[in-house]
Amino acid sequence: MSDLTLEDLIEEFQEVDDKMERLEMVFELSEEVNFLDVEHWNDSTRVRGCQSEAHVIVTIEQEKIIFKAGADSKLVQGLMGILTIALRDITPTQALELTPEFASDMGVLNSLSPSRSNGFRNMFDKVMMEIEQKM
Amino acid sequence: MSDLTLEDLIEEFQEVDDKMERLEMVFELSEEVNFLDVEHWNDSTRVRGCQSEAHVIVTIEQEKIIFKAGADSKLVQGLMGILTIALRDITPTQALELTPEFASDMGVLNSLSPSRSNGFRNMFDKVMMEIEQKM
Amino acid sequence: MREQFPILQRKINGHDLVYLDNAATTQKPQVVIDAMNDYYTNSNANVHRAVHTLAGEATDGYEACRESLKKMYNSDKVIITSGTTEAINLVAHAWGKANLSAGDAVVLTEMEHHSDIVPWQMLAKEMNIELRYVPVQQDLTLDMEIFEASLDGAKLVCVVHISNVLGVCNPVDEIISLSKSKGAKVLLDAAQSAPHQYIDFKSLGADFMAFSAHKMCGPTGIGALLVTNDVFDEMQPFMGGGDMIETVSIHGSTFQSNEHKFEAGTPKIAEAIGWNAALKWMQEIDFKSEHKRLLEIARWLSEQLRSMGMTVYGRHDDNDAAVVSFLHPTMNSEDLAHLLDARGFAVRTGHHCAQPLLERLKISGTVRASFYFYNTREEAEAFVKQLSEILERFA
Amino acid sequence: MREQFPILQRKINGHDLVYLDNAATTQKPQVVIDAMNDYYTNSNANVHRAVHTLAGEATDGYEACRESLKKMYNSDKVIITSGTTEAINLVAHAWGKANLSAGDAVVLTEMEHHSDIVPWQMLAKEMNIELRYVPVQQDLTLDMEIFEASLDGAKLVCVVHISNVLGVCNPVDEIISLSKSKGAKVLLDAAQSAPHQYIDFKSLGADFMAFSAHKMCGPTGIGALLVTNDVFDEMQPFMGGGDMIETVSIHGSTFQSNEHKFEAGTPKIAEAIGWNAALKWMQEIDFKSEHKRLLEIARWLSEQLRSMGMTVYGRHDDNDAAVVSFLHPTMNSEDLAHLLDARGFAVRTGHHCAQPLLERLKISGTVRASFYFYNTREEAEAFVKQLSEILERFA
Ligand SMILES: Cc1ncc(COP(=O)(O)O)c(C=O)c1O
Ligand SMILES: Cc1ncc(COP(=O)(O)O)c(C=O)c1O
Repeated sequence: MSDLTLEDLIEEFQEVDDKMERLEMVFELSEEVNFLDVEHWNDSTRVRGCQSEAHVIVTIEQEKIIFKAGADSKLVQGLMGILTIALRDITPTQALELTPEFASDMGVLNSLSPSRSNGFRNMFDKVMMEIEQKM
Repeated sequence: MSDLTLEDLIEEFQEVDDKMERLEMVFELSEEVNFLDVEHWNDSTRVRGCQSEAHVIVTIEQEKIIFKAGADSKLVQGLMGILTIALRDITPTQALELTPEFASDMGVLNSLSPSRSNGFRNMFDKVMMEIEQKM
Repeated sequence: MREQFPILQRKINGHDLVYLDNAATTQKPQVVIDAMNDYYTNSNANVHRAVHTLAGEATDGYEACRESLKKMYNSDKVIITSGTTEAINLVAHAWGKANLSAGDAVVLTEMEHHSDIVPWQMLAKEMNIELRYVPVQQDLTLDMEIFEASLDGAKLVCVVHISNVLGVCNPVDEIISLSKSKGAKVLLDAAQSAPHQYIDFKSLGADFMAFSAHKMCGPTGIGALLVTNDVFDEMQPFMGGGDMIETVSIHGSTFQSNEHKFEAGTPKIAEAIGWNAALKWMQEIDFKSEHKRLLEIARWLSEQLRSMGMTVYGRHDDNDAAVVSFLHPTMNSEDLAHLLDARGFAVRTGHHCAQPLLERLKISGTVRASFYFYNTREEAEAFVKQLSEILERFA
Repeated sequence: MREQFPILQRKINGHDLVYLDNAATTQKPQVVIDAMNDYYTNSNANVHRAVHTLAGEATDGYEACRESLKKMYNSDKVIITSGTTEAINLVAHAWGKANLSAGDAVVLTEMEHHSDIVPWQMLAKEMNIELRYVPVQQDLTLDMEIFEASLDGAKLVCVVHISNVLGVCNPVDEIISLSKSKGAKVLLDAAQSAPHQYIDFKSLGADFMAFSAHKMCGPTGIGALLVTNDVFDEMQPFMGGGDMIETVSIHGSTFQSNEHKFEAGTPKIAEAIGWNAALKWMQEIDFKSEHKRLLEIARWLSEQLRSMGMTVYGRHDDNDAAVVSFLHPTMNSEDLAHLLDARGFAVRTGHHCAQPLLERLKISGTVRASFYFYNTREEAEAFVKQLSEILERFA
């Protein structure tokens, strides 16, 4: 786990023009994820409307968001890594102020197919809903 | 009733470029028709697939074709006039050698809408069929 | 405006085209033609569930049309169909079959287009449903007393917003509120109104609204059905195939939950992109002032025609469309249309797919001149002049 | 050839487009784009029953497409639909409802596209019909023994000519003659075969054949159903509306007797004109030698992929199509497709609308590269090279 911040990420992404390199960065960000083991994947963890299997669990402990996620696609897991970084070191209240636009701003969503970027939005929405419920 | 022949007609038509004038010629040819009174119009005289009401009766007397026809459109009646001229002074056997192409050659069909020129073909087919039956 | 429509440069039999057949279909501005061109030249691919760039662009382009329609008409759901006709058949199959039962009544009007009659006749036969036709009165309006009476026990009311034969705009606010008060759903045939006015579907209160792109500067082969969320949930799948499913196995299938559920197979991609360009183009139009301008032309033309001895079937009230249906006392309509065409004037003749209305009017057809944004007063004047010449020469 | 397809000049992420998603949809040659352009620029009008010049041109253009299809495929009747999917749904509704009854069996195969499964599942549910699925064997062919056994009491056999996932060409001659001998009608899903071979519908002996224009260089939004005269007469109307009727009154309607009976509403005019241009264009193609060329590419590619450790789902027999479905042992297919897209390669991933087949193969999807006339051996080589680079860097 790195100590990358969202700002670092946005800056890094914006510096890269080549799509393949951007995808490579997303691949690498899959390392940031607090991995949710396959045995914990079930209907309630599933992100709907995602083409691949994508699963998330959110819990809140002492004002900190614990985000675990897993997917059968490394790219999707990279997106989970980006969300992991976005949620790192902020409070649930601060988290609820996030919008998925930061990922568009990074230019990461337009490196992906519409269904993948929709998938990201669905994951984002699910995570936010769970944060709200568990606050 | 004029003594126009089909050849005269074809020649006359080919000399005229203006569509309105051609239509006028067709209008005038409605005079050539041996008119079938409306009271004789019925299902068996009806030309199918014609947008307007068009009716024909064919009889054969002493190797001569008696063609009577009527329509609620003067243009259609003009087409009937053309057919009247085409059938004038020929034997039933000679008639059966006709194809509706003479009307295309005259350039009269392409002055008409596809449904009207289809109508002409349907009328032609019906008349030929009746000649064949009554020979 | 006219220079944006390349077809208006066309010569017909050596004469300028005067296109007055807009109720049948409208012409397309260059931007619409270009949008489809651009799609086929640069972005053509199949949509949905695909990863590559072209497929992404095609998907975005297709879905952007839906988004535009949603915004423009303020609709929860927008199902893309091949046109008004398919949209109405979709209601009959997807909603009608699941929500009507033997003995239920569906209310139609005598003013309907065949596309809003035949699907109901077929459903009525299959399901043993009663059809009630609201008569058209001498003044060319619906008999609202009979309409109200016919609502008793009715489950669905199908009504044309603007008649394609008469241009008459029906009192849809009243029709919808009366229907709702009796618990009947309302399907609005907006094929002739959507091209001429902004319609706020949600405020209007109808449950379904159908219209076609080709009558509003868009391409052929595409149209839409607007549906409220509530009624959408009552609809069962109509056609089966790719794109409308969630999962398929040999034991059965599950379906998409959004509009895709009703869009089986490869959709109308280029068409959606063309239509979206048309919708954008239309947003530059001042509908209100255009409506006024065209209606004035229609009124002037009707007056001229009457003074020439024609019978005009229309009233041209403030909300009516610029459609002028007429008959000459003796001259055959199609003969007249042929002669007009010889001088470049495009009008339509025949029953205009509204035989029950014509039967009520005791005629078998009319000559119809219908106007759109690119038509001018000068064209109407030329039309009258040509008509007089023809009548002098031929009538 | 390639210069006739303007999209092949397109750069994707700075790289040349290598379009290998042809089984999903093909690209369009300039002549097809131009034909539609020309229509909208010069001849746009609504078809049928109209007198003016534009309407005549539009009608001729629309009907010319039907005539071309009739000639090219030697078919009695050609119904224009919005695509393969609508064509199959049309058979289910127009023929199935009128000619099947509870307890009758319809035979499908596990190789079918969802468009040839879901309509039958829906009909089966509504009419209480039995569906029998012919299994696909390990060697990717249909189990013909089970097929033959399943014909007992079957009224209809629905079979895909060429699988869109495997490229496998089914033994349709045998399937049709066996079916006929048991009195079952046959519907052929030719979505993947019509683009690649001349099919003589009458000699083949099937009763219905469905395919889409967009998979054979034509526009989106249009397809066809071929029908024999005999079976045509057994079909009842499906969608109701304008153009498909003979007369309409409030007491009932009568229908057209030709194909128009099944083409309700304003038809796909520009699309038909575009498709007709595509059909003409295709007549210049030497299908046989092109088939051989593409199949050789597919065989070469399969071999390369296998040697790279991929599993290839396909056998590429002499009649099979140049479709290469494969899976990497560990790398996610969509990740792979994203990476390929970064270098301009367009392939499709996912279930390809054939989940029952994939279930049989015990996989949830494949990466699919599918080839068409404008694809070259060089593109296949570049594809293999790029794939190796990606695997080295990412796998
Ligand atoms: C074998 C097969 N059948 C049917 C279809 C459906 O065609 P369409 O989506 O054009 O209706 C396809 C195309 O995806 C196909 O490949
Ligand atoms: C009032 C009305 N309803 C329905 C239709 C049918 O529209 P389409 O032919 O585009 O399906 C039309 C067009 O002719 C119409 O004018």
